[in-house]
Order: sequence, then C-alpha cells, then structure tokens
Amino acid sequence: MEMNQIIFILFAAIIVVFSILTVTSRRILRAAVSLLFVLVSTAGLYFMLNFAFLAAVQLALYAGGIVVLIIFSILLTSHISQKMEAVDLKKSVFSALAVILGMILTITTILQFSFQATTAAAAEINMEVIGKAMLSYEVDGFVLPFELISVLLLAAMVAAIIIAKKGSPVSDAPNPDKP
Amino acid sequence: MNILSLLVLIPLLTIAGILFLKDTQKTRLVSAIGMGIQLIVAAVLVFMYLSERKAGNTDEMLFVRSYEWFKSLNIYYTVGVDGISVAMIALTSIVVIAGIFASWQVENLTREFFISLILLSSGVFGFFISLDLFTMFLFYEVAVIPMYLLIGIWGSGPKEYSAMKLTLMLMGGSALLLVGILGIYFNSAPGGGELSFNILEISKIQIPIEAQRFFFPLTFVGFGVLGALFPFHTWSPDGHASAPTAVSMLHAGVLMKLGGYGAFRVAMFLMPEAADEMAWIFIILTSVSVVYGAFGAIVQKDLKYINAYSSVSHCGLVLFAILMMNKTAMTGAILQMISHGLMTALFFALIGMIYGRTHTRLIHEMGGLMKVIPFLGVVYVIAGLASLGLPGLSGFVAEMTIFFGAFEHTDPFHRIATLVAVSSIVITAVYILRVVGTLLLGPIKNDHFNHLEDATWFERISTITLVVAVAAIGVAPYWLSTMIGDSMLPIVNKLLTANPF
Amino acid sequence: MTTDFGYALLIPLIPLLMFLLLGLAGNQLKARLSGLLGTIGLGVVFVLSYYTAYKYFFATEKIAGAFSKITAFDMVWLRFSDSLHINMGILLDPISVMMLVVISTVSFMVHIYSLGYMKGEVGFERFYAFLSLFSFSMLGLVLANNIFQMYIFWELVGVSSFLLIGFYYQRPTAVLASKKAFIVTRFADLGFLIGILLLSFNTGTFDFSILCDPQGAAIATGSGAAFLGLSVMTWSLIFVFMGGAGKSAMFPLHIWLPDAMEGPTPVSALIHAATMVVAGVYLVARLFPVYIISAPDALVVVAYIGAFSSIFAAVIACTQTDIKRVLAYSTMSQIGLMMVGLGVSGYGGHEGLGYMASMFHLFTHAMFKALLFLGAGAIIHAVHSNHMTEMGGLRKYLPITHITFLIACLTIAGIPPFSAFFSKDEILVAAWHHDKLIFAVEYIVAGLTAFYMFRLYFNIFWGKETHYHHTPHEAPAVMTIPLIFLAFLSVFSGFIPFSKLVTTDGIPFEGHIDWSLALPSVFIGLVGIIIAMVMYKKETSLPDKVAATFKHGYKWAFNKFYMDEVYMFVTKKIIFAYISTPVAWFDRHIVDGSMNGISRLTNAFSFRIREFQSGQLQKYGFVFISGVLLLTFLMVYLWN
Amino acid sequence: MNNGIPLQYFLILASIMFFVGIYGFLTRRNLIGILMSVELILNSVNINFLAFNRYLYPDRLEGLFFSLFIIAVAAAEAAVAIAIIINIYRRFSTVNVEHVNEMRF
Repeated sequence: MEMNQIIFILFAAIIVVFSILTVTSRRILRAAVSLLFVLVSTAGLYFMLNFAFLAAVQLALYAGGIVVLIIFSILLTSHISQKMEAVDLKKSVFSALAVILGMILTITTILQFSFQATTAAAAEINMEVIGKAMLSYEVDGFVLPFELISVLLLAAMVAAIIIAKKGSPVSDAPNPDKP
Repeated sequence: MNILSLLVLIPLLTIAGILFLKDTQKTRLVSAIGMGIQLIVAAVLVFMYLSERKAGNTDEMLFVRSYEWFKSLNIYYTVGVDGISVAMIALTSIVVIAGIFASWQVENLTREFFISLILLSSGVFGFFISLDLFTMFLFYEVAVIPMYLLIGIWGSGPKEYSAMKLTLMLMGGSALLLVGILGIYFNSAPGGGELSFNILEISKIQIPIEAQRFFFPLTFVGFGVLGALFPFHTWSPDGHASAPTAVSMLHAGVLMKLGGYGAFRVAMFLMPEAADEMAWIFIILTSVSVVYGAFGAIVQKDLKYINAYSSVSHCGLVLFAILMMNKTAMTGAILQMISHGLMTALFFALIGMIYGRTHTRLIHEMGGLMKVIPFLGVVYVIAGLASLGLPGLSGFVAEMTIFFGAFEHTDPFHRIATLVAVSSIVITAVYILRVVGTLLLGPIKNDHFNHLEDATWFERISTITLVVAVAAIGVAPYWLSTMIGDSMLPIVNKLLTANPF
Repeated sequence: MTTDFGYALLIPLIPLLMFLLLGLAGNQLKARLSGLLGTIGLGVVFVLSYYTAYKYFFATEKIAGAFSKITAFDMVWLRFSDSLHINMGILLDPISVMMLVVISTVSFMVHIYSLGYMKGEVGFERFYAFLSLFSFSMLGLVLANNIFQMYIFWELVGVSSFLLIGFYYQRPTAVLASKKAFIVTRFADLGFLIGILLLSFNTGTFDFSILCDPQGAAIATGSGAAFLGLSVMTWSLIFVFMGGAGKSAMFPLHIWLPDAMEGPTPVSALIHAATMVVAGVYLVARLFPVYIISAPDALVVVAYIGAFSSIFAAVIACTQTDIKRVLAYSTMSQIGLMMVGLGVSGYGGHEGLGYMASMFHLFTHAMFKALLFLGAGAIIHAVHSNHMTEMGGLRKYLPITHITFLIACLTIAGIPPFSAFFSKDEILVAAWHHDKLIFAVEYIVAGLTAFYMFRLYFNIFWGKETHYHHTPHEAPAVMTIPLIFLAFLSVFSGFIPFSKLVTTDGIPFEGHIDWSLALPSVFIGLVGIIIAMVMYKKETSLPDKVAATFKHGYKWAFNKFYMDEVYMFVTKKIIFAYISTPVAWFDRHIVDGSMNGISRLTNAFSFRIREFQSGQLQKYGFVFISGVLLLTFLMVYLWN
Repeated sequence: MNNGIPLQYFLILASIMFFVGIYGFLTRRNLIGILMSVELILNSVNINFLAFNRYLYPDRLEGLFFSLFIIAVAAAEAAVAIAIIINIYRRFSTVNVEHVNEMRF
C-alpha cells in the first residue's frame, strides 16, 4: 500500500466519521467542530487531486469563513452547553432507511459503471491559468458565471443584511393570519 | 377594417374609454354610447348581409377574413358570418344595450362592473363571428370568466357559492369542450396533410367515425352545459338567482345561447354521423328537460328561480330542435334562441326592477303590483305571454317552427318525443299565470307597496327595446325565419349525408 | 273577384288599430273619448260586415249554383318548409260571412252597452282596448283561410278572454277565474295543436280551400295508417275537436265557463255567450267536409259529447242561483246542441240539414244569449247583485229590461215564432233522422231549458217582493238600445232563409218546418214554462219540496257534479303535489345534489391530501428524496 | 498524488458524505444543524466535480470552476440562511424547524 493510498484512507475515514458526528451529535457546537474537521479533510483530498488553489479556497472560505459564521449563529441562538433533544425514533429510522437505500443504489451504480480512463495530458493549473480563464470570454472562458456569482454574492449580502436587520418593518409587521 | 372585427373592437375600445374615467355618470354614458354604436354596427351588419345576399352572393359565409395567428398549430383569427350568426349578433347587441340601461343604478364599483359586462359581451360577439375553433374557444372563455366576477362581486344572496358553482360547472364543460375541439383538430386531416381549426375546411372533410363517436358527446355535452342540458343545468337556478340584473339578462339571454349555437355549429355540423347515431340519447334528455324544467318552475317561490327553470325548459327545446336535424326544426332552434334570449332578458330585467322596489323576490310576499307599477306590470305580462307562446310574440313563432320541424320525422320515437315537448306549452301557461296572478294581480298585500314608483326613463328604454324586438319577431317573422333557414341549408345538406332519412 | 273584397282586410285591422291606439295611448285619453273611439271603430266594422254579407250573398255570382269561396287576401307569414307555410289570409264563404255578421253585431252592441255599463270604472280605456283586441282576434279567427291562422287567432282570442275575465284584477276570484279559463283552454289547445300537426303532415297543407275540398287530394291522401283501431285522420280530427271542445266549454273541459262570469257582464255577453265560445262549433263546421268524408267516427264523438254536455249543463242550470251562472250553463247546453247539429249532419243538399241548423242556431243563439246577458247586466246594474235570491218583482222597476228579457226567454224556450224555434227545430229534425237517442236527449234538454230559463225569469221579475237598498231604476239609453235591437233580432232572425245561405256544400236547398216534430218540441217547451210558473211565479215552498225529494240529485247538480273538485284534485294534488314538488325536490337534491356531491368529494379529498402540506420542511425533504431515489432507480435499472 | 486510487473511491466517499448530509437534513431539528448538513452535501458534490475533472477530463477546467462557484454560492447561501435563522429566532424564539410551520396548509 502506497503512501498516498494510506493518506486517502485516512482522509476518507476522517470525513466519514466526522460527517456522521456532524449530523448526529446532540451538542450543536460539537457538530460544528466536526464539520470543520470534515471540511479540512476535504481540502486535503483536493490537494491530493492536485487542486491546490481550490484546497486553499476551501480552507479559507469554508473552514475559515462559513464555519465561523455557523459558530457565531450557534452562539447567538443557543447556549454552548445546550444539548439538543433526541431525534424522533421513527423519523430517524425512516430517514436512515431511505439514506441507506440511496447509498446502496448509488454505490452499486458507481461500481457497475466502467469509467473510461483518459489519456489526455493534464492541464497546467496555476493561478495565472485560473485567473485568465475566469475573466476570459472566449471558448472555455468563465466570465459569465463569474459575473453571475458576483451579482449573486452582492445580492446575498444585501439580503442577509436586510433580513437580519433588527426591527425591519417587514418582520415586525403584525401578522393578520395569526390570532 | 372588417365590420366583423369591429364588433369585437368596439367593446374593447369602450373598455379602454371607461378605464380613463373616474366619474360614475360618465362611465354609464360611455358604456351606453359604446354599446349603442355596437347596436348600430349590428344593424348595419344585418343590412349589409341582406343586401349582399340579395345581390346573389351564395357563399356559405360572408365577410370572411383570416389572419394568421399561431402558425405552427394552424391557428387563425378567422371571422365570417352567415344568417344565423347575424341573427345572433343582432340579438346580442339588443340584449347588451338593454342590459346596460338595466344596470344604470349599479352603485358599487361602477367602472369595474361595466368593464366586466362589456368584456363579457365582447367575448360573446367574438364567439359568434369566429370560424376558427380555437379562436372560438378563446372567445368562449372570455365570455364565461367575467361572469365569476360579476356574480361574485355584484351579486346577492349566496353569491360566492353561486359564482363558484357556475364557474366550475362551465369550466368543467369547457374542459370537455377543449378535448372535443382538439379531437376535431387532430382528426381534421384523415388523409394526411395540414391539420386545421377552420370550421369551413373541416366541414368539407369527413372526420373518421370512430373519432366522431368519441368526440361528439364531449363537444355536445361541453356546449350543452352552457346550454342548460339536463342534468347539467343546476348552475342556472343558483347562478341566476344570485346574479345582478344585467348579468342575469346577458347570461340567460345571450350566454346560454353560446351553448346551443356551439352545439350545432361545432358538434352537429362537424360530426354529423355520430350526431345521427347518438341523437336519441340527447333527444330523450332534452325532451325530458323541456317538461321537467316547466314542472320544476311551477312550485318555485323565488321569481328568479321560476325564470331559471323556465330557461331550462326553453333551452332544452333549443337543443331538442337542434337534434332533430332538419331544416325546419333547426331554424326553429335558432328562432327559439333569439326569442328566448329576448324574453328572458326582459324577464330578468323586470325581476331586477321589481326587486329593486319591493326588496323581495318571493312571489307570495307580493301581490297587486299591477296597480302601483302599471308599466312594469304590463311589460311583465307581455313577457309572460311571450314565454307561454302567445301568437304575435316571438315565442310562438319559434315554438311552432320547432314543433312542426320535429314532427317531420315520421317514426314514432321522434313523434312521441315531440308530443312530450309540445305538452310543455300547457305547463308553461300554468306557471306563468301563477306568477302573474300572484305577483301582479289581486289585492295589494303590503301597504309599503302603495308608494312604489313606476319605471324610470332608463328602465323604460331597457324594457321597451326588448318588447319591441319580441313583438317585431312575433308579428313579422318571415324575413328572420327565411334568413336563418337559407343559411341552414349547407348545414342541413351536410347532415343529410349522414342521415338520408 | 278577389279585389272586390279587398276592403275586407279592414274588418280585422280596424279593431287592431283601435287596440294599439287605446292600449298605448289610452291613459292619455279621456276615458269617455277612448270608449267612443272603440265604439266608432266597431261601428265601422259593423257596417262593413253587413255590406260584405249583402255583397257576398246577394251580389256575387254563384259558381255552379254554389256560393264560392273567396280568398280576399293572402300572404305568407312564416315558412316552415317548402311545402308547409303559414299564411295570413281572408277567406270569405257562407259561414265566415255569417260569423262576421254575428260578431260585429254583438260586439258593436256590447261596445255601445258598455259605454253605460262600465261608466266610471277604473280602467275604462283598458276595457275598450281589450274589447278591441278581442274583436280583432275573433274576426281574424273566423276569416282565417288556413287552419294555422285559425290557431293563431284562437290563442289570441283565448288571451283576450283571459284579460277580460281578469278585468277586475284586484278581485282574487276574478284572477283565479281568468287563470282557470286560460289554462283549461290552453290544455284543450294542446289537443288542437297536436291535431293540426297530425292533420297537416297527413295532408301536407294548412289551407282550408285545399283541405276542405271534398274532391281534393288532401282528404283522399289523408286517410292513412290506423292507430288503436281509428285512422290517423280520425285521431287528428278528434284532437282538433278537443281544441274546439275547450273553447266551446264541452264536457269535461267546461269548468272554466261558469267561473268566467267573474268578468264584467258585457264581456260575458260578447265572449262567453255569443262569439268566442262558439268558436269550437265554427271550427268543426269549418272542417266539416274533412270530418264527414275522412273521419265520420270523429263526428260521432262530436255528437255524443255535444249531447252529453247539453243535458249535463241543463241539469246544473236548473239548480244555480247566480243568474250569470245559469246563463253560462245555458250557453254550454246550447252549444252542446249546436255540436249535436253538426254531429248528426250529412253532407250535401238536404242531408246537410244538421249543419245548416247548427249554424242557424249559432246565429240565433248569439243574438238571444247576448240579449240575455246584457239584460242580466242591466239587472245587476240596477240591484248590484248576481243572485236571484236577492231579486224579485223587478218588472215594475225595469220595464224595458223585463220585456226584452222575456222575449229572450221565450226565444230560447223555442216558442214560435221566435227565432230559436226555427233553428232548434231543425236540429231536432236532423237528430231524429240520424240517432234517436240523441234526439231523446235533446228533447229533454228542450224542456229543461224552458224550465230553468223561466225559473230565472220568474225569480227575477216576479216572485217575492224584495227590499232593495235603493230603488232599482231602468238603465240609461245606451244600455237599453242594444237590448231593444237584439230583442228585435231575436224575434225576427228566425225568418232568415238559412238553408238558402249556409249549407254544407254551398248549394242552397229548400228548408221547411217538420211540424210533426216541431209541435212536440213546442209542447215540451210550454210544459217547462208552466212548471216554472207554478213553482216560482209566486213565492211558494214548492221548489224546496222538489229539491228535498231529489235530495242527492239536487245536491250533486247544485255542486256542478263536483267537476271543479275533480279538477282541483288533479291540479293541486297530482300536478302540484305529486309531480312538480317532487320534480323540484329531485332537481335540488338529486341532480344538484350530485353536482354538489362532486364538489364535496373534491373538497374532502383535498382536505385529506392537504396533510402533505404540513409545513414540516423535513417531511417535504423526505418525500422529495424518496421520490428522487425512486425515479433514479427506475431510470437507471428499469427503463434502460 | 492520486495514482493508485481509483476514481470510484472518491465517488463512493462522496456519496457516503452526501447521504450522511441527507440524513442530517432529514433528522436534525435545529435549523443550524440542517444548514451544516447542507454544507456536507455541497462538499460531497464538490468532491465529485473535482474527481471527475481530474480522472476523466484532466485537460479541462470546468470541474474546478464549478466547485469554485459552488463554494461561492455556499458562502452566499450560508450568509442568507444564517440571516434568516437569526430572524426566525427573534420571531419564534426557537430554531427548531418543527415549530416553524407557518407554511402549513
């Protein structure tokens, strides 16, 4: 067994274990920390796949940004020590059943399918290539999605601010449906 | 500009005009003027039509214009008229103008009321001039949908219930109808070639009999729902009872005629073989409904219910006559549509006016009104006499034409059905006289009625217009009957290919 | 020829114009003026009708010895199919000209009379408008040149009768009576219409001149397939007769006639005595060639219904106390007699004696019955009551009315030389030769008629002295002049040589009085009068004793043999309670219920499936995921 | 770095992660928990994109870019979602998803 395989298995194990912890832990803060581990390991996988830039982005944005955001909101909405109530048994059994069936379905499909290995030479991926491709409007250019994403981000920012703003007229308007 | 398209355009322009107005008074005036112009255009159309025919133009349809609308499905905006549609258009324009004057006193949301009313009438006009099934269906929906608003907003009593019932039942009908129309469309070129929505083109080919067997009942029942075909008539009593005056007038007077007109122009004309095969079912249903509606009307207590059941009876006669599939009976059917349209509109107008004064529609609460409101009373009696088929008024002409046409069949089935239908004239007399006797004659039951005012000028215009039309047809039916009968020939010839009895 | 009588169009048109004028502008005119206008209009018609009669009978050449049928006017009114079309036309032949005279005379007299009788009534101009409408319709009816035109005017006559009976529309009994009259005759008209449908499709024409031509094709082709043992032609003619029976108040469709007396008395005189009620007789007479040639069975029906009605009505008339009702039943009885005349007639020459006699009786009856009604009107006008129990000894107060009434009573009793003696006698002769049973019935009826008429006469003008609130006074001249004129006609119209004018085939024949039958009939008439005189001239207890003797019979007759109750049962119980109410219920609950049921079903279904819309995000998610998985499974493993 | 590791491994890993995320999405009551599950799902998708890119089309950049964009979208989503969660918390004083059922019929 080669080194990279061992590393992969390690990462995979971390991802699987902490994923499960993320969704099952009854302490929400622990779940968030588990998520952090998952995200970091994912970044490791990206490195293994030779996507160094993306791995960096993953670490910075996900692990650094989103998880922090999540932890903040956890702190805003619950006590650190708060233990969540246990999951409804029926619900968890049905969900687990569906999920396991889905997993079996997906994995068997993956295993049955023979992916054709490619002989094409791997493209050079460095910051220059990525930056140019992102701003290129030629074939293989990504300026359109890039611009869309930027607009989306802007909109999301504005939306987040407006929604979260305290005492906004929308949220405080009396609700006629409620008795 | 084609004169036919003008008939659709004028109502739309009137609506546009109303949109810019704020003043109630001006809204009424603009509506009346717009629909007055419409009446004039309709009169001009009648005149043009007759002179064209006199000049020897023997085309099936006159003033045909066709504009491409949706190429890939061969949908065209195709308009054209024959004597039947001309007659129906004339009827509609008369009823609409009477309806406008009858709703002179609508106070609540006047602008919106008139807009809906005129939109409805625009749909009706469009329906009568269309030669393209799709366009026809479109206008049909345009005519039906404002009804919901008109009843739901300006109605009385359980108006939401009635409006919902009416709309749902009619929509159910249109669903069947849409299937039927699409069925016709996809069978319009059995030998290959371009599919078509055009009635005239489809009438030249023969739709495969298997397809006809399936789509004829759908189409016929689809239109039949609007034409109050038993047992799909129950929207009518509730709907009429809740609807405001002008809406009842337009609905019973004109909209229900779309059903009859469509049933024969689309269902019978395009699918004669299936019509011939299945006629017996519908003949039974309609002859039942003729008598049944009349019996139902006898014991009703509410004026509008009486009239609604009476409409079931009279409209049943229309469909009955259409199914007889010969020239005389079908001419009678059209005459009956016109006659019923006029007199029922008159009835509803009067009921609205009486209700506006007495604030009740229950006949046993009223009595002796002839003394206090003689004008309305006399007109009511005239309408009643027209309805029970008094010679000299339109109902007689129509009914007799139907009976004689139906009697042309020599087999016992048709003759017995005819006799059943004929017997309705007695039952009609019973309920009409019962209403007239209770409502107008006898001593005045309520002191409060002593101070009622007789008709105002706009009510007079509304009712006199209708009375004149009813009497004119009744006294001199020859030209109208001939105009309709001549236009009936191509249709009858097509039917004869199916039924060379 | 036709142009000669072109003016005849004016005869129905003038009353129509008067109707429109008075109907539309009547309330703007002064009541008096509108009455006068109507009367003048009718006066013109009166003159024109007499002129026409003169011209037709005496100044127009006969063709082959027969009076010709003249179509003075004809236009297509409505076209059904290529062969069938309704025309509006004017046909002049002996019976229509005779009817013109009858109608215009009586109508004119009634118009004049009403000027006095209806004076000061509310709706005076309306009354005249309706009278004009009636005159128009009735004239149109008799002048009709085809059966459908006749039907049209038949209906119009019915409606004018309805309007006039209900003239006092605030009186509930009048409203009920008018309704009853209209609906009963409407029901009869249904038969008429079915008869027309059958007849016209068998013969292919509406036109009288083709239909009634004895040698014509219509009659020959008509007698076709049989149904229930009778030919279609017979059925159709029986149905047509049903219409006639309704208008002419033959049993069992007579119930409207007594109630129709709720109308103003001049109306009863005009419509329910002299003109409209004989329309049925006229109808049968008009179609007489068809009846006699293609459906003699139908004529038997006519004869027996006529005979039964006449005796039935005569019995009831003996017990009634309302003078107008007595007259009404008398009318019914006399019309039955006319029907008998037609029913027992043959065709051509002296064979057609019954037909001629029937028409003759129609003529004389119109005069004396109108006179009786107008006289009754004058009496009611004077004492303000309809009941003979509240009258008595009026001969001193109302001398002219008394004399004219007496003349009329003598006429109807068949005492020579008054007119009805001649006409009634001829009918009896015809019946004698045709059917002895019918003759016997009519012979009894003759006696009964004399009895009840004189019972009426003695009760009113003799009998006990009654105390009146105000002293009765003789009617004004506008009312007495028509009485005198009609009395004059009643006396002398018997001398008109009817057999030279009105015959089945238009060829005159010599009529003579068969004294061997006439004398017995005069005798029984006299017997009736004498019995009435004994019983009612002085106030005695005799009538009560007689009534007590025939207690049950009297009670039945007094209650009109409970015919009204039977009808009420049929209408109220059967039609209202057992047909209409269930139909209405069925419609509301079953038909509409199933429609509402569909909507309720949809609603219930929606309520069930709305549980899916729980607002629980995770449930949605679960369903969504399961669905996606299922679809994936299907797509990957099954559809490939 | 990835030689010796078949593509399938990545895919299997991604699908396990994906379904674990789904499980969390279906069972978590806490809205933030749900949000975290969604992050897991997004991550698994990213892994798929990149693995396919590397193994099947190493000469192209689509996988990379789509992952990049997904991360951006995830960031935006997280921001908005958290804003919403905080708002819900203010309004209902809870972040339990079962209590937030205003949208029920």
